[in-house]
Amino acid sequence: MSDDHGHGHGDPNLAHHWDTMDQQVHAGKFGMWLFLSTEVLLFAGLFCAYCVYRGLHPEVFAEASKVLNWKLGALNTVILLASSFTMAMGVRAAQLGNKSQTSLMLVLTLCGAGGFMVVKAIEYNEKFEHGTVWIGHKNSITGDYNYSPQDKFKDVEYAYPAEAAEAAPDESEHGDPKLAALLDTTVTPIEPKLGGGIVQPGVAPSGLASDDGKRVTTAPKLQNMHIFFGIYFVMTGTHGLHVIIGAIAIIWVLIRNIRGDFTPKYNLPVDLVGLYWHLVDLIWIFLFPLLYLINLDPWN
Amino acid sequence: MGDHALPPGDWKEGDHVPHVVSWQFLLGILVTLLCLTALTVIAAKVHLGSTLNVGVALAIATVKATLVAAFFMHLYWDKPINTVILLFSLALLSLFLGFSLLDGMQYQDSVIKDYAYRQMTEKNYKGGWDPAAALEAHHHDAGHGDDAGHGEDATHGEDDKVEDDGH
Amino acid sequence: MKDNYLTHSRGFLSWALTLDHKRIGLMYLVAVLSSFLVAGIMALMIRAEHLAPGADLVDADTYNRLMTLHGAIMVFLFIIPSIPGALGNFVLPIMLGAKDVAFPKLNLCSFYLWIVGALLAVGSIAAGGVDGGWTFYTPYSLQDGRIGVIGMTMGVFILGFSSIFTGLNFVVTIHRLRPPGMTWFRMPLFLWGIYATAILQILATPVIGITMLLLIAERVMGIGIFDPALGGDPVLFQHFFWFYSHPAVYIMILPGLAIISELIATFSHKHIFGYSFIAFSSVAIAVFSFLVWGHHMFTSGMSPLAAMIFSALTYSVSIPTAVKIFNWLATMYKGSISFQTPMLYALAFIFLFTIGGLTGIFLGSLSTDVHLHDTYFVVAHFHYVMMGGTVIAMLGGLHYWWPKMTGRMYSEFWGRIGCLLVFVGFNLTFFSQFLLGSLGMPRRYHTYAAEFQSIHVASSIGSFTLAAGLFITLFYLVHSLFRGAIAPANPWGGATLEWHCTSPPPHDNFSVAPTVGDPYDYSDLSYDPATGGWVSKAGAKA
Amino acid sequence: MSLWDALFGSEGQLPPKLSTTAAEVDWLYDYIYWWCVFFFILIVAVMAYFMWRYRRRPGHSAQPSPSHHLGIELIWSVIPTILIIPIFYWGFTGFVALQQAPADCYKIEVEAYQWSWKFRYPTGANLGNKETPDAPYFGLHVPPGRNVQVILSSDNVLHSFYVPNFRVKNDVVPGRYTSAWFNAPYVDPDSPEFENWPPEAPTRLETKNGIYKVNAHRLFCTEYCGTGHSTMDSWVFVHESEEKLQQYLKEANDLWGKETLAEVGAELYAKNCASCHLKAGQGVVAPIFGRLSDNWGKEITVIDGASNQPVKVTVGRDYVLQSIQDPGSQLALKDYNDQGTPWANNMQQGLYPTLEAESYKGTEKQQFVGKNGLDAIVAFIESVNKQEDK
Repeated sequence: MSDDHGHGHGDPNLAHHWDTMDQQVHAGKFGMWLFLSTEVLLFAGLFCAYCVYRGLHPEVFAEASKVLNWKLGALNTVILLASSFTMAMGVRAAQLGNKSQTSLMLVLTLCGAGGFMVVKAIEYNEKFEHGTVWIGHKNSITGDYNYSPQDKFKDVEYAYPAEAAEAAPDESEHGDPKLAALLDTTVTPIEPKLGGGIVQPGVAPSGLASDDGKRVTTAPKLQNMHIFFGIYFVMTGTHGLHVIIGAIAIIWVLIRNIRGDFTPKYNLPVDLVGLYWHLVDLIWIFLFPLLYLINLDPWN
Repeated sequence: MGDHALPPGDWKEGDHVPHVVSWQFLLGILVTLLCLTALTVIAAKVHLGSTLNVGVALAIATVKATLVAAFFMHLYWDKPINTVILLFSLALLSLFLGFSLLDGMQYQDSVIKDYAYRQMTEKNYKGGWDPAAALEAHHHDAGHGDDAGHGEDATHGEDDKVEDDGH
Repeated sequence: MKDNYLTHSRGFLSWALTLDHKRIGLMYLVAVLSSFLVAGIMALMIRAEHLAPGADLVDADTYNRLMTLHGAIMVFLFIIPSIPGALGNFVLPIMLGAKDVAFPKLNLCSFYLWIVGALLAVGSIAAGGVDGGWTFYTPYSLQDGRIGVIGMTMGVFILGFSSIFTGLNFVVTIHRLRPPGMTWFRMPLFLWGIYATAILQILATPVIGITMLLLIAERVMGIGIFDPALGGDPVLFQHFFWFYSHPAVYIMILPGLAIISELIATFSHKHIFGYSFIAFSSVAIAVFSFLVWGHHMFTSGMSPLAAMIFSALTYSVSIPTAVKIFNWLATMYKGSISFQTPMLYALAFIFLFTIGGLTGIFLGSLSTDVHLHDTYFVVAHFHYVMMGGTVIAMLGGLHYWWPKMTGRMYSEFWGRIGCLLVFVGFNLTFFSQFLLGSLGMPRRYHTYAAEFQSIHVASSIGSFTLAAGLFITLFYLVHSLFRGAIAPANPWGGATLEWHCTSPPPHDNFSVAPTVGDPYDYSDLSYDPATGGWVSKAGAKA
Repeated sequence: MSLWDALFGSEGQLPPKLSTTAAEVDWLYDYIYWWCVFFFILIVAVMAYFMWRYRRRPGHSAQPSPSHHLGIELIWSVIPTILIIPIFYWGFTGFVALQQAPADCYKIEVEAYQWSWKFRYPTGANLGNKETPDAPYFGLHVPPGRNVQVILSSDNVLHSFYVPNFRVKNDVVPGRYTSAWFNAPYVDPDSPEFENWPPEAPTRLETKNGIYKVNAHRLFCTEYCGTGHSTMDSWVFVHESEEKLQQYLKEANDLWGKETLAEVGAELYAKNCASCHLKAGQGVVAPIFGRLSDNWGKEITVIDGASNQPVKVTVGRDYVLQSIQDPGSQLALKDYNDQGTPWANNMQQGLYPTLEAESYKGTEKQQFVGKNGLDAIVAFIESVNKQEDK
């Protein structure tokens, strides 16, 4: 059924069980899309966890997301979008048989991947320094938490009011304005929402306000703040892992391209790696607003 | 929408003829995506209420994702089956999300609010002081020692302090 | 012997690095049957322990590990890859008229991922064992001292990708490698079943992957998503787990249903009844299976609203399943039924699977499920479906395609004896467990109350009978490899394409492009006593 | 019970039905059972007939028959669908009946541990699941013919509360309260229900002060919880009368001369709390607790420490326990407005968190009082007003 298509089997890139290159390419793309759908469903679990906990603790997400630096997030979005563009250009160049342009575009895409990971590393480092990380698991030997409430959460003091008084003086030393704002003991304006039969709407309850109408308290007492960071690290971590896998795949097609494997008739691997890379971008497009843009400060 | 000129080479029946998109078009998509990124930041800066903010952010993200999928990923020119696969996986995602969310929100009134807090902060919460045992020490009444099923004498040393505090 | 796929090339590497779907299928077969043997021995130890109420043979921790490993190995290492990985890999491209699956390298990769996953999962025994059941419910699986859980969940994650790659390969193969003439509605029903299974493998399995990753993250890092002590929600874990693991039940049973459709038609020598209803019922089961996962959680603290929705949706699965059984019976009507071993397994399947399916109604109904959930009733129910369904179908399929795979005929006499022992032993083992469960015996119990002993003993005796039947099967199959009669190309009178090529098939499957016709048209075939096989009348005349 | 009985539905297949809801469950079980028997016999009989009638034999070959028939296909798709609908409906209504406890329940708190149960009664009695030399009082004791609700909570992992004779089961989820309810009669041990009763089930409990006639029902844990999972069982004792139950609990609840948990709580309060927390009045340095007693069981508005929003809470055990252990989590608005007291003055100057140094959590007091002591104090706060009413 096949060998009469002589031109098909003349091509070393055409596997023996395919009749034509067209068939092989479409099958490859079809398979890749099926694989991408598994990736979508892999992230579905993470999005589900995100939605459930945001639904349960909206205030935690609103407060905790302020610790994230949206500017770095936006920078990473721009980097990934640009690298997606260079990847699309790379695929175009491969289709046209322009080997050197393909290499250039793939290298540019790799730079995007590297840049993304560098920015991500800066962000992670910041979180670790301030202890704004997941809660940590109880150590089975000592009974302590790996990231114990006393040590790692002292800067933010969401879940543990008892330590608030001790933690509060430290925050200025860390110099993170977001943290300072979160811990601020003087400037948070009262939200005129206190209702019920006891306090008139729009009027600050006498005990909650000092004379200048500012909230006087130590810290917002948010339990479960660590869940946001747990989800943040798992989501961005899994995504970061995909960036690394994508970068490795790009290196692989880059080597093959330099070796001269690709022609206008056969450039399927570039196309498939491109699809994978665009999916990485696609997921970040959703992660960025969901994690970084929950509760930005309004225009001043 | 893209140039449709055949790439160089002699093309025969059965070869895969790729769809080549012009670089101007791809650049245009990139610029649109960057504009939408700026827009989503601006939208987040305007407080519309959390539900509406999330809605706007997700709507913009969906538009961006559609642009990437349709043009960078060539779905627009591909066989429709690939789009079907993507949509099918998205449908399952929403099914999974919808049911889990529906159920998770339903039973929240039965959650013990300080359970995690207690577990994380109070190592001595369990097997702690027992009223019966302490009262036993307090009254020095040895005649009722048979209800020690839940007694733990680990805190007996503290009982003197109870008295000290009291007096 | 003529050149065939077994003799095409020689040497260890020609097997270890083969891209031939038939060889990969055979390697899969050996691998999954080995894990069946391991997990089966564990099951026998469990049954031996239950001969008496107290702790006699093993202590509680050992029992719990045996019970967990039995479940996990059977589910993840044996049943899920069994029919698609072993029989599907071997048969699917030939049935379709293709030379191979779409991505042969991915196929081999899938097999080696299975090996890695299996090593990790079984290696968890060395790391202190795993208990808690194959469901890994939090927060128990997060408690101190269960390092084995990490290895096991990592293994499950990798096995998931093995399963995804197999499914992906099959979907692309069926879409893109159908030869001219092989339209969708000329595909044998086995392919429809495998196709529906493959879709489930692709779309459901990633969720178990992320669930296992989150479980590992929770266990190692403590991220607070599933652990209530850190503010997480253990019921959410159950949603995650069952979103995959309910479709996984259909990943296990759909290929079994698919094999039975082939067996019933071939051995009745009559066109399958209601082809399109059987084909679409496979797809319908696949779609509905995504909507019903909550019925594993009726008593787990899920909200009554969700329980109601899931109970209603659960019944939707029963309809296409019933349709299949009725169609098989209608196929037998006015047929000419021969009772060779594969057909005996197919008939046993109808008997057992009917029981398994009907008892599911008790569990899908909310108020009766409250009493029966997490008792031996559930154990009996899913063994009737998984073992009485999938494993019996797999044995049927194995006997059916054994001549094609090995080129040898097994002993028909011992085949029937084995089938009978398996059937009797199985019913004794698991029907008594229905009674145990409805009387209130909870599952996963190391010791039990004395009043349950007589039924437990009956169940254990049944399991030893079942094991005897399976060992007999193992012995005569292995024996046939060396002493079996040479198999004809078409020993049963099947009309699908795999019977058009020689036994065993040549390396390239088809030297001449096969003519694709109706896969259930037996009118052209007649029995040829000279070769012991069936030949085409048209071909004989020519 | 014989195997023969087991062929005829729930009578032989299910344990005795000894709660008010069990009969409905059994009825549905039988309904499903007989439909299943019908379809099973139908399928197997048709299969067996075809096997014999159309067996391959000389002179017989497959006869032509249609390979599909839309009408038949639709019929056997639609008929099972119709049969399924009432099963779903009755299952659902029965489930709702099992889930929704009536209003007037006798409430018992059941806590699950690895691997034991603890039963806490309204009288303050606190019993384990097994009889030991140290704990002669054990088990879940319930009054006959009265709605009983068990409030389930878990210490650390999942468990499940299962009483086969009542057809009741619910998982015990850590971090949440779940519940189950039942209404069990006291049955004379000579009646036929006792024919197959397990021999080790006691029919009478002998204590040093009396003999109690009971029905003993097995209680199991049905959610895997570790090494001791299969030994995590107990008995549900249905007493012959509510008076005898109270007598038994009073015996079990013998708190070294105290009658009730509230009295124990009063003692603890006097020793640990009274120097700062008064019931009412001016001049106090810490919140008064009289309002809690006044408003017990009612809804009040508090400021949620997490969101700084007013929320409604019900004054009860949970709220008081939480407020003692985490004073900042829910702040009663009225406390702010107690003009003139040193406490309120501090509050208005934003100094209240500093008082945490003086508060309960993490202090020595926590070491003495512990969880059970807290319960006693809560019982005391609850009881203050009731005593005065009398």
